[in-house]
Amino acid sequence: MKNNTFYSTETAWCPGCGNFAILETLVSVLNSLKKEPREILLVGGIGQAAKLNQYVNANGFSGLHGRALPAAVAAKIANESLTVIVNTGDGDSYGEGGNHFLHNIRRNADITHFVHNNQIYGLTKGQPSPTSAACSDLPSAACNINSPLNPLLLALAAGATFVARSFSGNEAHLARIMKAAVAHKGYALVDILQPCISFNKVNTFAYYNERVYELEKDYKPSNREKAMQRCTEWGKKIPIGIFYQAKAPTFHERRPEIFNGTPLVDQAAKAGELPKLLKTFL
Amino acid sequence: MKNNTFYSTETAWCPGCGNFAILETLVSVLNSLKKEPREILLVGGIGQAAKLNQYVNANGFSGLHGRALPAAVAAKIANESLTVIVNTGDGDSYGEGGNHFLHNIRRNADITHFVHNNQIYGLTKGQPSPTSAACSDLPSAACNINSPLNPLLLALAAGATFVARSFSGNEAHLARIMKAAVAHKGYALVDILQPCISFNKVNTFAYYNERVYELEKDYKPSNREKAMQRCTEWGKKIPIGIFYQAKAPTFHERRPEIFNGTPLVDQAAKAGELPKLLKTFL
Amino acid sequence: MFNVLIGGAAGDGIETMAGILEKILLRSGFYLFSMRDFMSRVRGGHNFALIRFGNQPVSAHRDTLDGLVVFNKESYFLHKDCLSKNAFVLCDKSLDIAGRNFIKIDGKKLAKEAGNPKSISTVYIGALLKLFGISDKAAASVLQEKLPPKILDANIAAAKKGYAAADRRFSAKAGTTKNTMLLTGSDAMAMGALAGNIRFYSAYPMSPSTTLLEFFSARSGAFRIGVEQAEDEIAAVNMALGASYTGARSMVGTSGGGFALMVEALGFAGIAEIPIVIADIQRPGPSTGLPTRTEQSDLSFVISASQGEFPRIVIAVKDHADAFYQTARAFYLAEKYQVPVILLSDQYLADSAVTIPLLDTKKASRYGAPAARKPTATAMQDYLRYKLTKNGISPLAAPGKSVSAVRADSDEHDERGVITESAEVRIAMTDKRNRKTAGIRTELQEPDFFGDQDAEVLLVGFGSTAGAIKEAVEIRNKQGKKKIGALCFSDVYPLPAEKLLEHSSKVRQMVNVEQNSTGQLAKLIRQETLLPCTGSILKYDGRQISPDEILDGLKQLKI
Amino acid sequence: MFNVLIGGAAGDGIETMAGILEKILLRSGFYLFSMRDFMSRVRGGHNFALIRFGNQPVSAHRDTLDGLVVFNKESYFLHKDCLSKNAFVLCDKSLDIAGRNFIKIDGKKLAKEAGNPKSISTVYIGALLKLFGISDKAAASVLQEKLPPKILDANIAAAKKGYAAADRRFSAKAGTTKNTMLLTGSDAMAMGALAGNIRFYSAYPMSPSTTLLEFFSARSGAFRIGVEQAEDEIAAVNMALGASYTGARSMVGTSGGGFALMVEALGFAGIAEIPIVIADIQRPGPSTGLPTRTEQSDLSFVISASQGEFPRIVIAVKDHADAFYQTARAFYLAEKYQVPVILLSDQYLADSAVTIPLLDTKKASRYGAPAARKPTATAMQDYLRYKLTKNGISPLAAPGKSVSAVRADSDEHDERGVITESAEVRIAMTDKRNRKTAGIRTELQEPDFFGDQDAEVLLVGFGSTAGAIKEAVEIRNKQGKKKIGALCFSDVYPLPAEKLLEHSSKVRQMVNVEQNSTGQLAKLIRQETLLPCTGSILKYDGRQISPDEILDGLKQLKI
Ligand SMILES: Cc1ncc(C[n+]2csc(CCOP(=O)(O)OP(=O)(O)O)c2C)c(N)n1
Ligand SMILES: Cc1ncc(C[n+]2csc(CCOP(=O)(O)OP(=O)(O)O)c2C)c(N)n1
Ligand code: SF4
Ligand code: SF4
Ligand SMILES: [Mg+2]
Ligand SMILES: [Mg+2]
Repeated sequence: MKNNTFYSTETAWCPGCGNFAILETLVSVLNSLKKEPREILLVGGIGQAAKLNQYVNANGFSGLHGRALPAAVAAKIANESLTVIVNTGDGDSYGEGGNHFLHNIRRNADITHFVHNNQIYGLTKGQPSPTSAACSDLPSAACNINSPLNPLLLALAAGATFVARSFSGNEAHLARIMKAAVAHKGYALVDILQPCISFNKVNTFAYYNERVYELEKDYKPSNREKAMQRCTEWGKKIPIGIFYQAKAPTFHERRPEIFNGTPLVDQAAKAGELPKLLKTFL
Repeated sequence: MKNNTFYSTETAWCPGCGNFAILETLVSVLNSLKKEPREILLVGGIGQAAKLNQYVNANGFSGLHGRALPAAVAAKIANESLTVIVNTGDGDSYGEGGNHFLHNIRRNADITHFVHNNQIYGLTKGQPSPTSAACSDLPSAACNINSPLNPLLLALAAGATFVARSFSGNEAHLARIMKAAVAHKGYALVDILQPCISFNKVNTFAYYNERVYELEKDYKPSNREKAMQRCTEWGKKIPIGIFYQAKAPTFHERRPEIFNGTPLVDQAAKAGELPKLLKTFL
Repeated sequence: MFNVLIGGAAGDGIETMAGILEKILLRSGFYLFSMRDFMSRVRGGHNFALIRFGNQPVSAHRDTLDGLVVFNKESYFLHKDCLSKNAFVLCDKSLDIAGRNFIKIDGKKLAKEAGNPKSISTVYIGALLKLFGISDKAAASVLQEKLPPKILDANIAAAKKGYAAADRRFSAKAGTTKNTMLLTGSDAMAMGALAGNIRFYSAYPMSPSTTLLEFFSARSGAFRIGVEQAEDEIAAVNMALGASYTGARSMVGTSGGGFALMVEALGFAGIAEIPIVIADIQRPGPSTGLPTRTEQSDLSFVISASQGEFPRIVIAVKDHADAFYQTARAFYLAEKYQVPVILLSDQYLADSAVTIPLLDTKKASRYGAPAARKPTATAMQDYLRYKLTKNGISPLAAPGKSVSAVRADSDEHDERGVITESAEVRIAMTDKRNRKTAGIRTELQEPDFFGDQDAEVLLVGFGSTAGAIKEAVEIRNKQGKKKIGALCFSDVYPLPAEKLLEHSSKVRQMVNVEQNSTGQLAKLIRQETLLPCTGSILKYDGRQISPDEILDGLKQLKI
Repeated sequence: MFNVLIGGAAGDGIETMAGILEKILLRSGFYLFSMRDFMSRVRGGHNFALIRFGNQPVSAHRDTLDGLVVFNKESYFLHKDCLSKNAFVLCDKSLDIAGRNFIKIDGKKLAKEAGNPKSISTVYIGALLKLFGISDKAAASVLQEKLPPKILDANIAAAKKGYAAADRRFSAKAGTTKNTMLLTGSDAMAMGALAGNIRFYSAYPMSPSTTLLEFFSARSGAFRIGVEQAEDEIAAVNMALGASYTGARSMVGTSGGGFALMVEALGFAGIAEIPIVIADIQRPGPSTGLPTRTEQSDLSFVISASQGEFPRIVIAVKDHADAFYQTARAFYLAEKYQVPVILLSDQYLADSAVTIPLLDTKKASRYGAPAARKPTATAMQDYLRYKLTKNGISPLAAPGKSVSAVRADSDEHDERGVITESAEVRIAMTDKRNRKTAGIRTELQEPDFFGDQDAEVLLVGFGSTAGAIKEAVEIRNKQGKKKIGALCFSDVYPLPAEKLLEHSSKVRQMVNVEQNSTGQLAKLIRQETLLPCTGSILKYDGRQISPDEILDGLKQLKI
């Protein structure tokens, strides 16, 4: 067991779960980064997807259900030398954590967000999530009586600078997208279609395999309107790939008076700064 | 003081505040509905805008900061004979309440949501709200260092069935839009530009007056893509009007097994239903 | 009494198997108590069901096993130390474990022969019945109730094959159960809510409370309940408050972490005086803790949750029947006093199943009278929603039903419900709200007393440990040592103190028995009565305390 | 000592006027204490500032007024009953109120003559100085500090005109203030955080805590602090935990309603053992309550908030100097014991300004040593984040800084931080966490004792009432009645009980003085020590108790 490889350990997932491919692909992507485990921080909320960071040799923060993003963004704020990656579920990201999803897009901190979107609450045994298919479309035990959310469209509307979709059943594609997302400067969202074999009897491997196709080679991810159109395609055909990518100042770049390259955690107020301040109250 | 008019009482707003026009217009719209005060329920969170329901003779529910929508939707669920209207602020609706904003759009309950969008936290004296102008665009004491949200675009992306913008400085327009919103079957969002004369020194009456124009007479609010394009226009020109309207089953219509016209609150389980159920455990 | 444990991995179908076996036992005239021990995963790991049955009513699990059914080796090694001398171990032929009392069956083969390879656990059910000397005649009808028609015949055959494959080891005597129900604590609570005339339930999924959401969802049409899975717990509770404001009796269910998110709204219910019932099905904290296990460590939290001060009621349901009646009563108390009522249960109680006499809907029906929210005035200027009354209870009208407009406000307000900053009104409103506590005190149910009236030692406990405490007291008092007694609280806040003062004055020592690490009930008793517990029996490993462990605890305290 | 009140509507500029006047008094050698009473609105309504000053250090407001400045009639009628015999009332000529001691000035005219019609309040400042017999020589430099250059000259002229327009009524004697600061409780707390080496602050705006957010925002560059306005309080606290996990000393500030939303994360900090400082600046609840006023009713709430059990520290800061040192110490304690530390303050303390000796950064600096999070092992397999140690404190490494990977987990976990469901590990981890309390107890600061060592009556209080209690005790003990003493707690949970046990055993009666309606400190004392308070002086109208009211309370208790 070398401490510079991101080996993964035994998991508590169901055999056959789509999460395994995400874990393996992530480990391979991490290995390709040429960083040490201690330079990587994996953050999760609570759920089956969120367990991922427990299975990888890297720093791991398993916080509260729905609250992965604020913790991840703040860890990045405090120590910008860490590569911060969030792995968590659709319920965690878009349900309980919906408000943080919106507002952390606005922050554009340089982190990566992999949502294992199994369109269901897995760990709590099969309730509909915000992305579960509408009952009017695909009635099932855990369909969505309310209209489902399209997380990519939402991210685009909120101003995200990197918006992609991939599929756990296509590891090569997933690896490519993951690498691009980690490389992106700013907040990067990858919604990963991930079959839950135990509870989601609708959106199965077969369901996705039949529908998923890659965005055309000449698709240009620089047009937000186009991206909004394409990411709403969901039916007989489901496109995967990078829908949108744009350059925009990151959280850190927007605050040059605080961030000067040295992580905050390694800084301190200048000696004498506090006594000077106190004197202004005399 | 007749109890079938929606008279308004003394307020605690600053003289000159944009909220006054909203209050007056709302009272006139309520009067036009030919309903009694007891048939109307006004719901708010906490903030200057949220105080509105205290100034109108109608049922009033002043709940928690950010939590007006869940309470309003549930009141409608429990008693569908009430006309439920939410008046609250941009911070309340899109900041603290962001998650409820997303998910109540999905429910499409038949309520109306008037956001008094002064692009600032008024009651807490001038912090930036999610809609405050970006510091990179318009530096000011309370600008947004993060990128601002476009609430209309967000609502469209989340699947809202009525999305409009109006301006407190144009009462005729406001009244028209308000009426249409209340008449809409399902969740209706009206984002109302409302100058805060005390804390928002950027988005003033003059600022809006210069920029605001009505959507073209021949604009058709039935195209969501078009609506998404038009609602992002924000700069020298700011369009107001109904960007999008669509028919979709409401919360109640989606659950015909429960909602049969009689308000839930007036119903009870059939006599003998519980003993029958208990017997299944023998 | 017999005690049998069925252990295996998540996904082995233990839940289904235990459910079928329990119902067969019920139909065969047995009393039973059955608990669940599940890990936080969907497949793998180690889960078990523990079923105790016999010819006497039973209300707790015991540790010593008469039989052990294992689906894998791990389960055997985890439980073998609990086997009594005559106990058997039932498992598949293929498992390479062995011993004196092993009974090995070729489950796979028999299931296949029966026509469905997946019916292995039904083979075991048959074998178990035979081993305990119980007729298998109830099996077919129970299987019919529980299984889809497609696989029914094969499973009936599988049970028969299992029955034939084993030999009788024990002769279990059935009881005289008639009109006896078999239900879980969660079922009991949900049906209590139905008896309490629930009209609205909202929740966000969270173990071990999710069964409530599922129960209400499945029955929303028949029982006229608005049921909604909310986007988060904050939405759930604010929805319930919105619905309750209109006059619909409303409830939310969650566990500690979700309750934490409801704390702000709890105070809103307090100041706006909106009735609400909140069920906190406890699990071990802090935070995510042990999400599928049991604990009683939210007591201190829920009695003082939320900023500021307002009356509230906390009821820690003691057992399945209590869960039913108390839940119905919670709706009544919430409505009568216009306060939040918090029901404390826990994973042990919620997920365990027990046989109890048919619940009495007549008895519960006095709690279920529809909300008496009448228009109290004909014009707005006369209606005082927050009228200053002697008992602190103000007239509660429903919007739309009242000629008057009805206000609810999270800010301090005057009698009309209009925001105020007046010092006088503030004091008057605080006093008014606080006055409700006096009325609530008159409704309090004193704790149950078990044991010897001349006890030297008094055990105190609350909620789901009642069954184990009762049984421990009975066993102890037969042993001819120091006599003990016990008070088991269900109403716990405000704390009913009469019996406590009475009994504590007669005993030499008070000992708290709690499923937590700091003795939260003892703290509350000190705070309210200045009476100290000088010994503690505390368990906090996520597993429920048994009568045996209480007896052990007494020994360690040299009692 | 003199006591002057300036009252008017929101928008009348009372805050600015009081700020300038206070600074002039400071520079003229006076000690002062100044409080704010603001309504929850931006314009209109009724606000006031109450300034007490003289030649002795002062730490509480008093009720009786020597001077009253009013901007409108309402303000006069609201406060006239507090006027002492010789008090004056200063107002504009145009107000149609009159009386013996009225001093009317044509503020509008004078301001206009001075060159700025908006400088009316500066005219009053000049007049006030004259009325109290204070030289106006400090005025110009203070105005220069506080006002933009554009309007400076006009305001200096306005002060002069006001000075000339009034006659001397009193002869206030200045003190010997040297190196004396004038600052609010909020300033003091924020600077304590700076002394504690804060690196990260996140918050959502909420009165009366917003001043902290504004303070840190304005100084984030100079002091190297990551400051973020979060989308809600849940985000705020989870951000702070994420930052703290990396080694950055982190704090959040809020009031009760926001604290309620942080409760779930509090437990996460507890089980993951992530240091954090949470400031709850209390205001009257329940719920929105009286949002701009003061109360101490979150004590019971914060000591038991969140499901499950874990050690925490609660410090109720007593006064401005205490706010500084305790906040610095809070960071030290949070880091040393890896626990959440909750600072309780309130609107009264946060918004009131006082003169105190220059704060001692050397003294505070021992709390500010940078986090000693060192790599404790060179390879991952050797690093045990949650090592079971005697004192419960495990080695805390920072991710990225340690060669080892560092885990934080809201689930129960083993020594490495890996999720577990083992009963043994669960017990060991709970015990380990609970053991930290013993160490925390060794660090506790006993409450201050004021008054007579042979007192018959012992007052107990916590937090911001210390100043009023101290002054009440002094006054009473001069009156030759029953002697009284007082213990004022700052460290309040765990409760330091030594002095309490010592003093309570000597007195006949214990009386709790609290700014709430149920006596939360008395409850805590009962729970922890079994000592009862047999009398209570409670105030809960959103206004802070004064020494006078405490004396009244004693009279009512026949003490
Ligand atoms: C505050 C809170 N509410 C509820 C839960 C229970 N809970 C745990 S995981 C989960 C949802 C999991 O769904 P998702 O995020 O989609 O993850 P998955 O298991 O499907 O990968 C819920 C509701 C919790 N842990 N905390
Ligand atoms: C939980 C909670 N957090 C914070 C606050 C304080 N607060 C009251 S109103 C408000 C923001 C108001 O902004 P907005 O909703 O835009 O309303 P406006 O006053 O601008 O009309 C805040 C932060 C609160 N009352 N409750
Ligand atoms: S329940 Fe579903 S998501 Fe969870 S591990 Fe099993 S297959 Fe995967
Ligand atoms: S602060 Fe702004 S929003 Fe509030 S009342 Fe005044 S002008 Fe209106
Ligand atoms: Mg999921
Ligand atoms: Mg606003």
